[in-house]
Parts: sequence; structure tokens; C-alpha cells
Amino acid sequence: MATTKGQSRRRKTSSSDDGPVAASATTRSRRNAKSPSPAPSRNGSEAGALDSDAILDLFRKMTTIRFFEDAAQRGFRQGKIGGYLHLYSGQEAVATGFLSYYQEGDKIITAYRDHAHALLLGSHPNEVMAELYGKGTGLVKGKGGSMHLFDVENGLWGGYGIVGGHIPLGVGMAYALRYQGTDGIVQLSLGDGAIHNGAFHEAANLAGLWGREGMNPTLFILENNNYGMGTSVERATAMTDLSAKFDSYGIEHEDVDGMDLFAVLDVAERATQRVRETGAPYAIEAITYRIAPHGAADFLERYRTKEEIAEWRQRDPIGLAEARLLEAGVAEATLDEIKREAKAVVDEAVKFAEESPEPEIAELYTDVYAGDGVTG
Amino acid sequence: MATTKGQSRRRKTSSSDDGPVAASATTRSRRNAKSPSPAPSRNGSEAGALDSDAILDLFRKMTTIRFFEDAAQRGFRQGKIGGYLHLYSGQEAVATGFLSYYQEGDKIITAYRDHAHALLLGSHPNEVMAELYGKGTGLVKGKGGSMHLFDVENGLWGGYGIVGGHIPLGVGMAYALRYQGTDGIVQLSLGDGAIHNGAFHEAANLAGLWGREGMNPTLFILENNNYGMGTSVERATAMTDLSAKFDSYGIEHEDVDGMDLFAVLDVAERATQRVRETGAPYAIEAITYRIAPHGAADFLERYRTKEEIAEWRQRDPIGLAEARLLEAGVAEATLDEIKREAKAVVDEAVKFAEESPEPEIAELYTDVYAGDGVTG
Amino acid sequence: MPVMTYREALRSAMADEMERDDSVVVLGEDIGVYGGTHLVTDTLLDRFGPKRVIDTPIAEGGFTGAAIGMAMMGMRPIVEMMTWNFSFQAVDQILQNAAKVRYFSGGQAGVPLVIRGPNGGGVQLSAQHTHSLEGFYGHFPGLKVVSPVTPHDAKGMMLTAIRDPDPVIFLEAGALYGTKGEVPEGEFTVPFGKARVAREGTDVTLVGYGRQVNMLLRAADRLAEEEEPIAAEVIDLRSIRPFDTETLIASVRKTHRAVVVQEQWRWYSVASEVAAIIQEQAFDDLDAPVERVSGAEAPAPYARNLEIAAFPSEQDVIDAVHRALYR
Amino acid sequence: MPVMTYREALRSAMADEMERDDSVVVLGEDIGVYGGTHLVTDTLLDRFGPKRVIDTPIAEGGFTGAAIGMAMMGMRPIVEMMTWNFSFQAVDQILQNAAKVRYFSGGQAGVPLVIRGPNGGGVQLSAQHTHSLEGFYGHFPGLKVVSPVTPHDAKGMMLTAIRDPDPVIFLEAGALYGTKGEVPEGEFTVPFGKARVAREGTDVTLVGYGRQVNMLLRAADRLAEEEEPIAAEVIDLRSIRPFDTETLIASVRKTHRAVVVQEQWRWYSVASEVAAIIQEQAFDDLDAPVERVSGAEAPAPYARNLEIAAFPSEQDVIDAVHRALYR
Ligand SMILES: Cc1ncc(C[n+]2csc(CCOP(=O)(O)OP(=O)(O)O)c2C)c(N)n1
Ligand SMILES: Cc1ncc(C[n+]2csc(CCOP(=O)(O)OP(=O)(O)O)c2C)c(N)n1
Ligand SMILES: [Mg+2]
Ligand SMILES: [Mg+2]
Repeated sequence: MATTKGQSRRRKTSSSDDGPVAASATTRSRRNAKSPSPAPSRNGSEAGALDSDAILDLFRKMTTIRFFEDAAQRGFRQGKIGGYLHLYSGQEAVATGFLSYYQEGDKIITAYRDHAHALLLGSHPNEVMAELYGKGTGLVKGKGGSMHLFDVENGLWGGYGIVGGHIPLGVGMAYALRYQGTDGIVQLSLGDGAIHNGAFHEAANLAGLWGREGMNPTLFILENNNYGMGTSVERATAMTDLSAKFDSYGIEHEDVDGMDLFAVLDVAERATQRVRETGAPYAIEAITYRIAPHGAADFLERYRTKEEIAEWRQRDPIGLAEARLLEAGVAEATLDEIKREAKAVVDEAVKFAEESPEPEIAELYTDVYAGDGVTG
Repeated sequence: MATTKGQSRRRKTSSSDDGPVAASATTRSRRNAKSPSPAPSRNGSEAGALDSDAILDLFRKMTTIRFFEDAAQRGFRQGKIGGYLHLYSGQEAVATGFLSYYQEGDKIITAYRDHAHALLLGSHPNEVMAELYGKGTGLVKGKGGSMHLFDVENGLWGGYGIVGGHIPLGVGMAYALRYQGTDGIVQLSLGDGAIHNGAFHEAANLAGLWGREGMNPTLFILENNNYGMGTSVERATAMTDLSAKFDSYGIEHEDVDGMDLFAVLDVAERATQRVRETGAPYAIEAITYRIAPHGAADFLERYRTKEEIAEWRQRDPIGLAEARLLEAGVAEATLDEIKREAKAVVDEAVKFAEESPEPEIAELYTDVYAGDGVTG
Repeated sequence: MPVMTYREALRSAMADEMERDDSVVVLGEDIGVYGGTHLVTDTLLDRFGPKRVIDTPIAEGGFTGAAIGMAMMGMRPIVEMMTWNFSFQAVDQILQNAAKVRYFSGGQAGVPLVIRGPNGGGVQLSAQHTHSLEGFYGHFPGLKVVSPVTPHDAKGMMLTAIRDPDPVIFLEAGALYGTKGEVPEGEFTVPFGKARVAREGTDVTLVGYGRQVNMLLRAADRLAEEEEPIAAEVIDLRSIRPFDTETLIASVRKTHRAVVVQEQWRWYSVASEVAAIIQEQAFDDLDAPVERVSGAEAPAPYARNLEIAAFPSEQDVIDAVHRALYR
Repeated sequence: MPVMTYREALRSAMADEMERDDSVVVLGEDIGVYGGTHLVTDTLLDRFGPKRVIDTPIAEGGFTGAAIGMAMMGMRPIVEMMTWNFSFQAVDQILQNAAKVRYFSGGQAGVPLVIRGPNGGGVQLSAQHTHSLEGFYGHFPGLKVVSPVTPHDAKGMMLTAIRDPDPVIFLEAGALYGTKGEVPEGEFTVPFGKARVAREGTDVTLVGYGRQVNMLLRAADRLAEEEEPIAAEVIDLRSIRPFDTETLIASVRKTHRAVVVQEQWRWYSVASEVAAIIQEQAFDDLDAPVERVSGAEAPAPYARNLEIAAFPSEQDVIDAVHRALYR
């Protein structure tokens, strides 16, 4: 079942807009040929098969994530959260869309920008926030912090801090799922910066190779927010059509407007099903934008303009979804109520985190090895 | 000067045959869509601009390399050469063709299959053989052995043993050449096995990026002998069109029949000139075959059939060149004389190596740091 | 007891475990069709098929990382490093993921993984292909690091390694694949963290591991035959992490002198630690400084004579013993 | 003398050398447009342009390897590791190429390369982002490894590093970029291989490097104020390879007691080597075993209280001193 060149080069672009619109030349980052127009889209997509309750639920989730990140940023400024803290603000539609098609038995793996993944998979916001606060009640007992969220019962297998480093793990996990005879898949998220790392190349090649025998149900979700820290895509590679890099491995792929929840939902439904059925990898490049700084401590943003951020804010995934819902006749009051509730959930999470005890000092030495496992 | 997708995907195939002929299905390895037909070609190529003396000289070089490798294999069997020993037999046309366009100031870097490179660049066969014998008169004083030939005065910058590891070095060297204002280029050879290594991916991406500004005159010479040790191309990747992998980095590329010296010469002339002029990288995939085992110690060749080797032997680059020269009217006696002389050169090299002294024990500690430089 | 080679001992441990436990798979370069460049995995492909004996591209970081992912899912992968020199390309995966996932997941994930292959020098592979990485990996909590020298221990420790719930760095004595020794029939394991007294003695403790142990035994023979015979005790550490401090200290308490021998470089090494431990825990028992004999402070040279000079010799050991005995 | 921060000291050394020598370039992630995540390279892009201040993709192995190639051509690249934790992805390049090219080329090629960046923990970056790699790199011949703690030494050693014909692993005290100190005007260098006596004393030698030195000085203050005051000598190693055995041994000969303190893990580490050297070279002068104080044997935890517990504290040092003095 070798993938031929012709086959692997097919590419489609999903968007509920008119499709990615070539960007104007006013700001630097928009030279990326793939940036969708920062202008809000007019002609909303079909909400597809999802009923309006389901859609409202997704709106609730995205809103909760945003409030959660805002609260985390505050906690960081107050010195209550330490280390590195990477917020997902602006990218909510991507994880929200893809994880809507999570099935029990699937495995989710991502880098350090992982709060949304945990919240969407059902980790309790209290425990996620407590982890950020380094408390013993945190998702991983305060031992990992923001970058290392795990909730394996809910399908979340981390949370990794080394760019590129988690990609081979995800590919191996996918092999294991088929080896063990399940129909689970791996959703593997990576950034536009990570794709230039050797770990990506080696892992994607293995995925393609193993996928040829149906032994690699990996869904690569390439979140192109146009920056790896302060380096734009075009400053990181001469070949900026990132999803086309999957061609090298015989992995088919398509692009999606990652600011548009409905477009993401659409592609996510098809892609997850396809990977589940074929056991072969598939890749989606979601064009998105992070409106937060790279990390909570990175206040200097010399690499992009205020105007650029402002323009993208107009395509804020939550704003877009809200506009669609209003257009579709949902009452403003309903949305306000959802926001109030989301806010309450986050407030409660902060309270829980603040009031939780620090981990026991003995925890320093547990989980180094299995069992009590201290050696040496 | 960003390379667009369309541009970088152009690919040409140079061959003095009718072009790569799809292989029959009798042996496994020939599933590689790129294997040229193992049948000898009929319609010889134009010998191009080279005059017949120059061509006879190249014939002499290829013959010398082959005899050299045969002698090395004998030395290994006799226990006079140790460690790993990788022979170039079967691939002679590739290095011979490309290094014909070496200019002073160019830098050559390759992996461990490096004897031919040294010999072609003008290293004395005595010193090359002495290196294999681990003698103090060796090219690198007996300290590196077969895998680490250096002769920087003649442009050879190694000789590296870790698959993929030398590729970033070559790309950095190319940057330096332009930074220093020279018009030199780097000829960087790598194998079909090395291309799946992360080091290739990271380095090729840098080459593409820096090449955009004319800061990377790297000529990638991908020697596809269809095997990385015992693993065929198709067992190493789902996407077997190896040169097309350069698309990911905005690096243009073409293929050549690496068994055909004249085809290689043709592409080498154009490619070296192009890289020199543009300061941008370019890649050639040379389809070739190693008739020797992977390493001199690897006698078990379960991964390929005797028949496959025999078929490829019919396209032995030296045999092909010889046939062309005869067809062109060169006297058999002339060729026999060249072979005798080549043989004598190699015999002398063996004698020199055998009679040379071992390195002084003090050499163990030199060249660790600059100067006498022992620290710690 | 049946006699088998070090290579066969390793293979039989892997084959037995693969027979017993479906979750055990092997992956690496040329381990299947090719049979393994050192033939350690020979025949396994025929017996267990390509889903369990997986030939990989030359991508140590990628396939080691993939094996970590498999292990997290409950499989028990064994990764072959064709030689440990290539593990530098997988260091990020080994140190950042394998060694730490259990910790930073708060115990939710574990990595029951074995990485194995030949380690050490002696066959003129020169600078890039000659390393002894015991201390290098032994430094990192989260890993276990072992280095058996006899076929017996090769089999017994391989079984232990495969069953271990944590990542094990299994450093084989590459120069010894063909050496023979007795290996018990049937299943047996050799625990980690237990050194082996390879020879008893009273005058000096010789400490080593891997192929150095054989050399130490030869040196001990010669010491016993000196005019004033010296009875050397030889300790084969076997396990670098966890480490058997007890056996070591008990021996030094008896002999009052120690010589540590290793192929690896001296600075920041196994011998450094052994010397540090001995002076910490047997300070008052020591009659002389702990002597160290290490590899030459240079990358490994190719030439035979230089390579021989680069590694500790019997004579180096004997000289060090004499120094330790003030002779 | 002018006062500047550790960060400014590093930057001024780089800028001065770039001014003086065209062959010096800087490369790494976000060092240019972004200004450097720790702002060490801030302003350099404006001053020297994008051919000399090169922002790279996230490919530590690739750009470190490229820098090695540049160095072989006679350039003098300075690679910034955004943090040393990411150097695991470049280990193959550093250990297999940078450290060995001179050797296996028989001296035909050299690698005048500096790799620099923040090393060590203390700001809750947790397991994957907290390492002290002095011993890890210090093990390898062919490399030089240094770890300055004062702004003075940061500048003086950076100049030495850039001019050095061999690859230098320059481990900056990441937690100290903002600390200030006096730095002489104009050009000056601090040689490698010379430790610094940061405080003189007669009762015990405290040995450390990097940010631990500041802690040792505080501990020494407290020891001096004890009821029976203890006069601690504090030695800042500065240079891990080459190593200043002389200064170390001279101190121990005077004090007869030593405590070695490090953030890194104990097994196969800098403290192992220091203890081994002392017992080797000052055996008869030692009145007590060399004490070691190291990081907790676990990957670095995130929670503040756990992280504090994971690293050596003043109290740990004071306790170790008391043990060394049998108090
Ligand atoms: C190997 C490595 N190098 C550098 C870093 C520092 N770093 C953390 S995140 C980041 C940018 C990654 O960009 P991208 O993959 O696009 O993800 P994003 O942050 O945009 O989500 C960098 C350079 C790291 N964590 N690991
Ligand atoms: C990182 C690394 N892994 C494994 C090896 C062992 N090895 C040496 S050569 C080789 C095959 C390389 O194949 P290819 O790149 O096609 O070059 P060829 O030998 O065909 O010239 C392998 C696996 C190595 N030297 N380095
Ligand atoms: Mg990004
Ligand atoms: Mg090959």
C-alpha cells in the first residue's frame, strides 16, 4: 500500500469561509501565504451535524478555556504560578474542534501549551489550576506544572516541554494501539516551530512507514500560529507550506482555518474517522494565532506588531463562534449566562488552587521509579 | 527570493540512457521506482566537452579506486586493517563525476565511505592506504582510520562515521564560504539511509533558509545505492522518491543515473556551476549500487540476492565506461595499460602501508586540543 | 550446566520473554532481515514476525522515542542500539522522556523499556565509535544502568531488565559476544543492584565491570604469583545504577585498599564515584588512597598500538596495586 | 570599577569581540529579532546585522552542527542554547563532532566554537528544563567546560572562550543574569583552569561553582558567626575542564577538611571527581572524609517547596561542615 507521490500530494483546504484569503501586505507576519484573512468572515458555515445544544456546549468550553488562561496569567503576575506558562488563548477552536471527536481509548499528546487539552478531555479545572499553582492537589501532584499535564484516565498522555520531543512518543503510542488490537487513535499536536526539528522528521517517517501496514493511526494536528516563540514561519524555513512537508513521508494532509470552530469540527470528524478506519496517519494544518505572548513571562513582543494582534483578534475563535450563534438566533442572554457560568468555574478553580496544600516533601522522591522505587 | 512550492517541485532526470527504465519485478530491491535498468545501456551518451585524454584520466581514476578497494578488502581479511571498512566499489562514477568539477577553495565532506573522495582529490594513495593500516604515515597519522580521511589542503574535510552527523557541518561550511566572500562551494555526499535522520532534516532546512539569501552554496549529492546497510529504501520510508524530500526545504533537485559517468559529469557540471553562481543549495540524487558488502566485515548478505548483485554488475560504472571508450575507438591495449598502471599504484600503496611504522605512542595525546594542549 | 556464548545468552533471554509475553517487541536497525549486525537478534524475525521484530530507518531518536511511547501504552519494547555510540542521537529521548515521564506525570505513566547494545572499545573503531557510557547514563535518576560481563549475567540481567517497570540502559560488552560461559537451564534472573565478588582476596579490592572484569581476574592471577603474593579480591559491579555500595564497602573494610578500573575517561566517571563512596564510607579503614585506572584522556584512536595504549592494561592494574600497597 | 549585571558582562564580551574580529558570529533561537529570551544578545542584531546575528529554527542539532562547520572554516561562532536543557538535542554534534574533529582529522581541522546559555535550576522550570550539566560535558576530552559566577568572570571567561581554538561549553548561572558586580573597564581575560579562592579560611574548604558559590559564601558567613566560629575557605572552581587541582589541594592541605557542593545529582558527578581527587592527592592531610552535598536524586519537581528541597541549602552545607568537623 505504498503511497505514491501523486497520491500523497493531494491537498485540500477546509474552511467555512470563502477559503484562506491572501493576506494584505501591511504587516510582516501576514506574508505567510497561509494566513487566513484577519477580517471576520461573513458567510457562516453550516454547523454540520451538531445540534445547537452541542454547539452551545462547545462555546462554553472555549469560553472556559479563555477565562482559565486569563486567570492563569493573573496568577503568574501575582507570583503564585512559577516556571514557564504558555497560554492557548486564540487557538481554542483547534483543540475544541478536534477533541470533540475524541473517543474512549484514544490517546492525546501535545507540547507544553496543554491546558485546553486537559480541560476539554474532562480534567477538573480545579486540579488543572492547582497544578499550575504547584499544589499537591494538582493533576500531577504539583510535580510537573503547566507544561506537564497528564490525565491518562481521560486520555491525556502529556504535556511535554522539549520542542519536537513528544512527536516520536505519539507515533509509538499509535503503533501500540494497533498492536494491542484496539481501534483507538492518537491525536498528536505540534507547532509550526516544531516541524523543523529532527524529531519530527524521524517520527513522521516512521508513522508513514508503519501506517503503510495499518499500524499507525496518528492524526497529526499541526497548529500553525505563525510563530515559534518570536520566529515567524517564513523566518524559520524557505518552504512555508508546512503541511506539504508531510509529503516526504507519504502522509496525506489538508489545511483548515483554525480560527473557525465549525471548519475545524468538519475536518476533525472526517480526519479522525479516516485515521481510525485506515490505521494510517493523516495530517491537518490548522492556521491559527496566539493572541497571548509566547509565554506568560515574554512581555517583549518585538517580533510582531500591535496591529497584527489587533487584526487577528477580530477573528478570535470565540468571537467568531459567538457571532455565528447570534446570527443563528441564539439569545444574547443565553451566551451571557454561559460566560457567567464559565467565569464561576474558573473562579472556583483559582480558589481551590489557592487553598490547596503544597505537596508533601516526601513526594520529591516518589515516582522516580515504580513502587517506592528509590534507588542509588 | 523565497522558493515557491511550484518552483521547488520541478525535477529533471539526467541520464545518458533512455532514462531510468522501470525495473522488472524479479528481485526485491528493484521495487524502488528509481532503479535504472540493470541492463547495460546501448546508446552511449555524448562525452560532452571533455576531450579523450580527460576521459581516459577519469577511467584511470575509477580503475585505481576499484583496485584500491580490492586491496583494502584483502588487507582487512589478512587482519592488517581493523575497525570498520566501507568500500566504494560500484559507486565510482558518482564521486568521480562530481569531483571532476572541484575547484580550489571548494570543500568536500562525506560519510565513512570516503576512500574514493580522498584519492580523487589528490591525496596520495600511499597515505590513504597507510591510514587504513593505522600507520603513522597515514593521511591523519593513523588516528582516524578508514572512516575519517581528511586532506584539507586538497579540499577534503572528512570522513565521518555517524550517519547524518556530517550534514549540518557541510551546511555550516557553505555558510562560511560565502561569509568569507569566496566563491567556493561545498559538495556534501550522503546516503539513502542518512536522509531519514533528523540531522538531515534540520540541516537541509537551514541550507534552504540561508540559501534564500545566497548564503548556502551546498551541493547535496544523495547517493542512493538502495540500501542503508541491509535496509532497502522501500523498507525505510513510505515515500521512496528521495530527492523529492528536498522539496520540504525549498531546495531544487534532479536525479541522475549514478552508474553512468557521462551522465554524472553532465549534471555535475551544471549543478556545481549553478550552486557557485546562486549561493543557493541544490540536490542531486544519483541512483547507484554498491557491489561490495556494506562493510568489509559484513559477509552475510541476506537482504539482497546474488542475482540482484550480478544484474547490477552488468552496469558496473567502470565496465560501462570501458565499453563506451572501446566503442569510441580507444584501443584495448590503451585501457589495459591504464589498468596495469593503476594496479601498480595500488601495489605500491600497499607496500608503503605495510612498511610504514606505527604512530608514536605520544600521538595518543596530541590533537586533543590545539597546541600540545593536554588538559586535565 | 549448558554452555553458551554471551550473544546466545542475550538472545535466549529475549526469545524466552517474547514467548512468554506478547507485549515484548524488539526494534532497531537491521535487527530483522539482516539478523542484527552482531547477530544478537538473529532468528527472532522468523520466530516472531515483523510486527514484533521491527527493522527501523537510521533514526535513533525517532525509534527510541517511539519505543518510549509504546512502553507508556503497556508494551515492553527492547530497543537495539546497533552500538551505543549512536545513542547520542537519542539522548534527548532517553534523558528527557524515558527517564522522567514517570516523574512529571505524577506516576500516571511508566516506561518499561530496555535499550541494549554493545558498549566499549577494543576493536579499532576509533573516535566516534568507541565510548563507555556507564557514568554518562548512570548520572540520571529515573534510569537503571547495568553492564553484565558473563553469559550467565547477560541472560539473568536481561530477563530482569525486560520485566523491570522502568527504563533500563543495558550496556553489553561488545568485545565479548563470542565468549562462552555456563548458563543455567530454564528461567532465572539476576537482580539489579547486586555486585558480584568474582574472586575473593584479602589484600586489595579490584573494582570493575564489563570486559575489564576479565582483565582484572588475569591481573589477580599474576598478583597471586608474585614473589610476595598479593591476594586480590575482584568485584564485578554489574549494576551501575542502582549501585551495590554494601558489597563494595564490605570488601574494602576487609582489604583496606582499592583499585578501580574502567575503560571510560577518568573525569566525572564511575571511578570518580567509586573512589568518593569508598572514602566516604570506609575512611578509617583505608590504608591508602583509592587508586584509579582509566582510559587515556583522548578520543579513541584508530591505530592498533595507540588503541592498546589508550585502555587500561593488566600492567597498569598491577602497578596501581603496587602503589596501593606502597610497594 | 564599573558595575554591570552578569547579563551585560556576557553581552559586552561578545560585542567587544565581534567588534574586534569579523569572524565572530552568534547564532541561536530568537537571539536577534526577539533580543534573546534572556536578553543576553539584546542589541547585537542592530549592531552587527543578520549575517552575524543569526536567528535559527528550533533545531539545536542542526544549528550546532552548522556552527561546527563554520568553526572548521575559521569562523568563531558563538551558539546560544536558549537553555542548556535543549543541548540534549545537540549532544551528538557536540560530543561526536565538536569534541573530536581535531583528533580524528589528525590535527588538520579545529573547532573554535563557544556554546553558551543558562544552566542550572531554581526557577521552577521542572524536570525537562532543569539540569546542571558540568559533569556531563566535563567527562569528554576535546571539550573545555567552564561555569563563571561573577560578572567579572563572566566577561573575562567569555573573552577567553571566544579566543580559544577549541570548543568551549560555557555554562551560565541562569538564575543570576540580573546580579551585579564590578567589571574592569577595557579588555581583560580570565584564564581557564584556574580556580578562585572566593574567601579565605583555615578550618574547612567549601568547594563549588556557579550559583552555589554565592550560597557557600552565605554559609561561610554563618559558620563564622557560630559560637565556636568556623573559618571556611570557599573555592569557586570556575573551570570544570581543564581543572585546577593545585588550588584545590593547596586549600585542603591547609584546612584538612572539604565539603563539595553542587546542584547536580550525586552519582558520577563533579562532586564525585572532586572527592576522588582530594583523597588521591591529599590522603594524609585529610582529617575527615570529603563531604558531598548534591541535588536530590529525582528529576526536578515543579512545586516551589519541592524544588527548594531538591537543591542544596545553606543549612545542608552547614550540616555537612559540622560532620566534617565531627561536631
Ligand atoms: C528543543 C527545544 N528548543 C527550544 C525550546 C524553547 N522553546 C519553547 S517553545 C518554543 C517555540 C515553539 O514553537 P511552536 O512549535 O510553533 O509552538 P507554539 O509555542 O507556537 O505553540 C521554543 C523555541 C524548547 N522547549 N525545546
Ligand atoms: C547514527 C548512526 N546509526 C547507525 C550507524 C551504523 N551504520 C553505519 S553505515 C549505516 C548505513 C548507512 O546507509 P546509507 O546512508 O545509505 O549509506 P551507505 O552505507 O549506503 O553508503 C548504518 C546504519 C551509524 N554509523 N550512525
Ligand atoms: Mg507556533
Ligand atoms: Mg545507501
